[in-house]
Amino acid sequence: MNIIERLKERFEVLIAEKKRKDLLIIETTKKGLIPMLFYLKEYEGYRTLTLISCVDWIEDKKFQMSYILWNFRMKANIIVKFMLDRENPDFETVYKLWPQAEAYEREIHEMFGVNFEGNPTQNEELILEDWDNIPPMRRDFDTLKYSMEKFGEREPKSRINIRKEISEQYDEWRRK
Amino acid sequence: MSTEEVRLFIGPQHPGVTGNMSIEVLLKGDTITWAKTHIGYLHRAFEKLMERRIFIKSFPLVCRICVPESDTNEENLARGLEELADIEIPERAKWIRTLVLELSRLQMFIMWYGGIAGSMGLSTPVQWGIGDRDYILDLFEELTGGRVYHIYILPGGVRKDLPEGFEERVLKTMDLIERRLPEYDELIMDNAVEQKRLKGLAPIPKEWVEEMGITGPVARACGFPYDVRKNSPYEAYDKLDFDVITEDGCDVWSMLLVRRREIDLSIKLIREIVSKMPKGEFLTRLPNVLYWEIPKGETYVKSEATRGEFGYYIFTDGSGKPRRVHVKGPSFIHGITLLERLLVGQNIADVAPILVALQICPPEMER
Amino acid sequence: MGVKIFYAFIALIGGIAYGLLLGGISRKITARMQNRRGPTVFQNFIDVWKLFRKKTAISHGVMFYLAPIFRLLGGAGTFLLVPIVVGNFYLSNFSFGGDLIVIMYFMVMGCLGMALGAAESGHPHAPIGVTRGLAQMAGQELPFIISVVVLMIVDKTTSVEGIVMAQQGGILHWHIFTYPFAAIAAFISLLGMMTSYPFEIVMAPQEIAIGPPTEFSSTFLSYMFSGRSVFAVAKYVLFMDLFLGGATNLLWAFLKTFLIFLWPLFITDVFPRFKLEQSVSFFWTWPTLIGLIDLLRIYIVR
Amino acid sequence: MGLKEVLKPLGAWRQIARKPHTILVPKVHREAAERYRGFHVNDLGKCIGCGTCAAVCPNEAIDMVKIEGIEGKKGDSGFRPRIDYGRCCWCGLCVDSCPTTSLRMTNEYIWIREAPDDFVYIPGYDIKGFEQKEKGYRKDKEHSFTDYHRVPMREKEPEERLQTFAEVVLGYTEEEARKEADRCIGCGLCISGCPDRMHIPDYIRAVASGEYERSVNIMYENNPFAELCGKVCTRRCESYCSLGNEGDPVAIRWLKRFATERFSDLKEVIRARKQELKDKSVGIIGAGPGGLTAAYYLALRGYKVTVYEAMPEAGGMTMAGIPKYRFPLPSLKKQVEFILSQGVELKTNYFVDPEKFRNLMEIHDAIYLGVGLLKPWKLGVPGEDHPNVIYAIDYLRKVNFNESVKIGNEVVVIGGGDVAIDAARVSRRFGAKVTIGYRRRKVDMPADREEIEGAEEEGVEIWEKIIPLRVEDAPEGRVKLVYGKARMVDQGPGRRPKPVLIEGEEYEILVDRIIVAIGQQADLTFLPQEFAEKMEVERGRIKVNERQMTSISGIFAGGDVANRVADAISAIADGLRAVKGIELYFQGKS
Amino acid sequence: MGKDKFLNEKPEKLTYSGVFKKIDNWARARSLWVVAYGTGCGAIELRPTFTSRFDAERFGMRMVGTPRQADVIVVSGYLTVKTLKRVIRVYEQMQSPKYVVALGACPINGGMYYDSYNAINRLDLYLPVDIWVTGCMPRPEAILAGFKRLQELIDDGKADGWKKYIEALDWYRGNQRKIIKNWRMPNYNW
Repeated sequence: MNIIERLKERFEVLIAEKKRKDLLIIETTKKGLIPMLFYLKEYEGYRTLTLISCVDWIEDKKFQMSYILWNFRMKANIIVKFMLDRENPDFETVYKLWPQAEAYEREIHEMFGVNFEGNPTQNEELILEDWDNIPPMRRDFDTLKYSMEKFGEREPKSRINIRKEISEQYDEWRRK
Repeated sequence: MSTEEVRLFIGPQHPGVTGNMSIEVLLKGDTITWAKTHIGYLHRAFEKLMERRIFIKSFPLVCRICVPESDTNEENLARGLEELADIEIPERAKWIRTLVLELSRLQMFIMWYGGIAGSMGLSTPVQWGIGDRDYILDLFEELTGGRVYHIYILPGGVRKDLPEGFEERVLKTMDLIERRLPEYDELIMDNAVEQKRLKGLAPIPKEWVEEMGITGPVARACGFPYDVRKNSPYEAYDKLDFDVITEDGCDVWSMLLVRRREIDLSIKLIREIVSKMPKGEFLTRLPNVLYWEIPKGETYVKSEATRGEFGYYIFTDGSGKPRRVHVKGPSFIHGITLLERLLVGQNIADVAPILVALQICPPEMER
Repeated sequence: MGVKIFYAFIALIGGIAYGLLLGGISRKITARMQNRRGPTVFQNFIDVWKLFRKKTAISHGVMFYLAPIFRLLGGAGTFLLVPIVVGNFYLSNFSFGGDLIVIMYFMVMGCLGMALGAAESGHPHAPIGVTRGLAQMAGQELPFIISVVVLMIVDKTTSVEGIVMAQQGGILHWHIFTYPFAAIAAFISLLGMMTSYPFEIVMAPQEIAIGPPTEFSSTFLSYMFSGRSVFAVAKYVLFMDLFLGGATNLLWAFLKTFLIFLWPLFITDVFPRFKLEQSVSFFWTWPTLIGLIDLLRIYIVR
Repeated sequence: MGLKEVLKPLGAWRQIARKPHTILVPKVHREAAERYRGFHVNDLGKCIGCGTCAAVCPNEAIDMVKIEGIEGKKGDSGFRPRIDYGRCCWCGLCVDSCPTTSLRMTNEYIWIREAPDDFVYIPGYDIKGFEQKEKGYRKDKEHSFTDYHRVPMREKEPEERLQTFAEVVLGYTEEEARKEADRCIGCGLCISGCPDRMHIPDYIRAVASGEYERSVNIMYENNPFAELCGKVCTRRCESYCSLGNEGDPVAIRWLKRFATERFSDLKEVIRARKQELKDKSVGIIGAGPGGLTAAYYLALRGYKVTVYEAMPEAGGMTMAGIPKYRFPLPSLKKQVEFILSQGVELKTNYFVDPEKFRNLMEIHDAIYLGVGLLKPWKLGVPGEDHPNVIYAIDYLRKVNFNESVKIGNEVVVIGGGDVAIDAARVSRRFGAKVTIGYRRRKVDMPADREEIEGAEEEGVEIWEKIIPLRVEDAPEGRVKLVYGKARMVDQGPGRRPKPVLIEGEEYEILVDRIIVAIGQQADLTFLPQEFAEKMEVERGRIKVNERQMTSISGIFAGGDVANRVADAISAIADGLRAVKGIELYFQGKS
Repeated sequence: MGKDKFLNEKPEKLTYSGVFKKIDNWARARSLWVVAYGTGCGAIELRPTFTSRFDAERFGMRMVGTPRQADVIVVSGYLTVKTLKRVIRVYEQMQSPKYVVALGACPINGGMYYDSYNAINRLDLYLPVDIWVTGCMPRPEAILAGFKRLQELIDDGKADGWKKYIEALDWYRGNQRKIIKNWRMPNYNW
């Protein structure tokens, strides 16, 4: 019985994909995540948390939370992910399982605005200082506009699409 | 002096920190009772910028993520995109990439080797180390056209072939460095003061390694044979003959030993790569890079940087731009989770050696 | 006496210049050791001039202003009390009987003044540096005092000139050969006094920025710089007088002080620094024990 | 900590005897490596202002600007890159993507200023002193972002071709087409070569990404004969392709052909919005590509359109003049039918004479003349009225309408245009031995290069510098062409050399037919007297303004009858232009 | 802890004149102390510049650990908002005359981070820069050439960015405060 079957037996597994020899991607639900992580850590040997990541699928109004674990003995990674509601991005911390989750969650809180209940330091500034806008890694934050407004540029670039300019130059007679 | 606690900021403008970062400590006498890492001084929002750029434009960006060791980033992103776009790269490209990666590791280790002495005020090896590293940068300049930022590894292979006679010059530089190494050893390894200060300094509890996700030489100094090059071989590493280096001391001295042996290993590997370098094509033709689109997918690729496991978590959504690239620098864990815990109980004088030993590179923590 | 003051002043200027020059030479030698060319040997003069002509726009109170003066005074005082060329009217400075005690007092005074001023500067690194400095001084003074006591006992004098006189009559009469253990203790202690590695724990750039003088700048820094230089020369001269038989003319003085100058340099470029407690415990064990050998010997011989 | 560890570090003092390895910069200038990515230089003459560098620059460091002394022309936008060294990151992507290899990098690296505004730089224009430096990062053409190699078009073997009138070109497969389309860097310079200003980069990009429907829709925005153009267009665009400067241009024509051929029923594909009906009507004389284009777009704009055609089939020259091995009939039918389905009324076999023309002027608010050139130019040599001297235009029409023509076994074609080649290749398909006689050299021939090559593959012989002198009758129903040789006289730069007869030399050739294909002229006899007087005619063509209106208001003209280029795409362009002219004319009138 | 004397009053305009002007400039040019603050990528090329291969100490330059004693601050590349705040503080703690050298493309016009929400685009809005060295990163040779140029300027008495800073302080402050939202610094700190 391989790990996918074992996981399917115990938890709700929406998608299970074997990406590489040493990389497995599992999608589960919000409710099933922490038990699954606990199970993977304690019983399957995925003892190391390598990364917590968040992706903004703004079209679906979802945040994808991914937890990458590493099994030292099997030499394999597993990505456990689930979709989080973008409007109410509340979740729980896994700080109790892995200490480094604290910093990762702090960063995600700052960059995406995901709220991790139980994380002691998530409201402290990690990277940004005196941030005055929506969390910057969200897709609807326009960094170019923000930069131009806040920092300006030496000689405003036309930002015209040169391709368009060229074709329109030749296109002139049609516009007449 | 009084027994009340003094709050002290080490950095960002401080000669002892390894880059632009800051450590806030509480001192009781000379002993640290609490520490907190402050980062964000170098945050340039790479991940956000990559989301706005087509794939090829990300390559000049990513090599700036870790300033002294840019190739790991390029290689990781290139490999990730190749995996997602299903591109097979030529054999020679793999070997050239491996050569570049090893050279890059070697130059970083040499700089580090001088730096660990420099962190305790011994400036002579610093001067030597950075000076000798420059000879490797000369090789890079010849190969890639850039000293520090190479933008050499692109999806599909590498950008240019090895110049004529490059292999000989690599070997010559290796000889030069090998000749110099005993002189470093005299000054660093065989130094009474150095040994007195580093042996037994800041021991890492072994159970932290797996728990916290400590990687690279730090993990190997704790006896964990964790090396991405061996565990999940990439490029041409599976065809090279080497063993994972481990030490069992868990302290800064063991980390020094691991890295010292890594230098020897790198030199050996570079010699091996040069001798086994296959002939042939070095770049497969990509689709038109201006309009290159990659189907939807996600992957996690990693490689062994000098500091530990460097990972790229890449999402594509079928458009010409990545949906999200999350860069996992080893320093993130080392510099925040591990450092904050490790500094407690240490002497203020040992902050600099510990920082250097963990090899914390601020730009990869905040990207 | 007026003439003497005048000549002492000349000697002081000369001492500062010699100190700066030695500093330049040490930078050059260090550079060569590090495979590079290094600055000109006169670089320190340029630095001091530049600093002197810079203005300070910041103050942390009176003690802050006084600290560099203390430092300079400590250096100058020590320098003016050690006879450079014994018996020479112009170059014996203000040495007098029993001056050895005063000299040691002066040597401490400079540091204490510095400590007070630095503590006033308000920078958190400064008091840490000061604490370290004071602890370090306590460490390095012990072996030095032991060896000085040895010399005082055997020569039955508390004047530097007396000690020099006692060493006349050939190279083997120098105390470095007659009382080698005391000399070793004193010379190790010199490393501490010269804040050379591995005992350079006061400034410690990688640890506490630059320690006590963190807030000092411009003119004050130039005073400190000159003070340090002349202090260094004073110590070289003192060690020459105590252990190398003093000098009978200027040429000898230059030669011997230069040799002594090479000693800390020889060590400083190849060792990293100790931690404070390592440094102090080192001073209190090895050099102290070595110094005690000679003291014991004297005691037994008597 | 033993004594050994105390003493060993002191061994480092050995270094003091070693010579320092310091490089004495700036006293010694240290040259950067051969490949160093230093400051840019640009060969302004070679640069075509395609803007690829600006498009690939990750930092918006490159702006395209107009600079003094460089005018835009066909195939050159007149823009040149201006680089902001406050933005540049010296990645060299611009160099690697420059299609002309004009932009490169030197190994110069020192640029120091006191003012922050002094870092904007137009390479090649602002002279900095390092322009001549040879070393530096250059593009390696085979290993760069630009693919200079065209996907070869598969064709039938010459022997096989001669058997039938089936299409010679086999067309791209989907994979080939996408690969070829992906080569396009999208600069848009090709648009400058297209008389119709088609949105070439857009539809090629659509092909590359597999959106063929979108691609065809883009084409139909200004060309309802996309498939026709995909097969027989003179493709001036390809000669301005920026990739063509250093390699093969993108096969724009074949890609168009590929996209349009995928759809058998255009009605389901083209989603053009029809505007509401208006109470104006337009009469179009001549159902050639130009006339039908005008008809199509006028119909889309809600006008009532009637097309009058003298021949039994619509299509004009594309129907009558282009041989079917290049342009099969079903393809034409498909396109014409689609146009007609938009509400265009077509009257075939309707030969307009002065009487009818007056009538048309009555019933229509505007008239568009797309009558083409029907009257062939004559050789102007004695004896050319011989029955065995035929005109290519008539010959091809007869072939296309399946009328019987006899050409015998040996044929000489006089002329060097596409019509001449067509006539020659058609004759080869009838089994004749064909020779083409042209008065200039082969390189001067106005015909399409690929057509000439195709003809030669099929065994057509091409004689250069032939000037016919007279035609003589020969026995057994044959005919003799007497000709002289020409020498080329240089006419100065930028002009074609002129052939001059070498006196005193005469050669002759005995053939069954002489096919004359030296061009056609307009036949305006259908115009009534009062109109013909007012109509300004210039060198055989009707003079029109930029909106295709003739000197008589309300009468528009286009196509071969009005322009000098005389190819399908120009006719289409004229038709499109006339639509706008007509619309404006109506607006002005009402 | 001592009280900072000038904390809340505007610094007076400092003038340096007198008979020693020439010697002063000569000495200043040959004794440039650089504050050891690697603000960006450029720090990686500053190391070779100041160590054995290129050895800037030949020209009397050296790294010092504290801004109080430094003459030059090298802004080595991009500046994030967070770092800019520190750099301004460091700059103001330096004693006049002081100079700013900007390395790389980023301080000139944003460089590759022109669209980043956290990196400034134009350094000249916030600090008076004397010398701009472009490159990404500038090689040690270029950095040395930049310092050499700075020395020439100082020799001629033309490097007076610090004077401009005092004269146009309000303008600079305005720009600085515009992007540093929470101004938790002393107003005047030199």
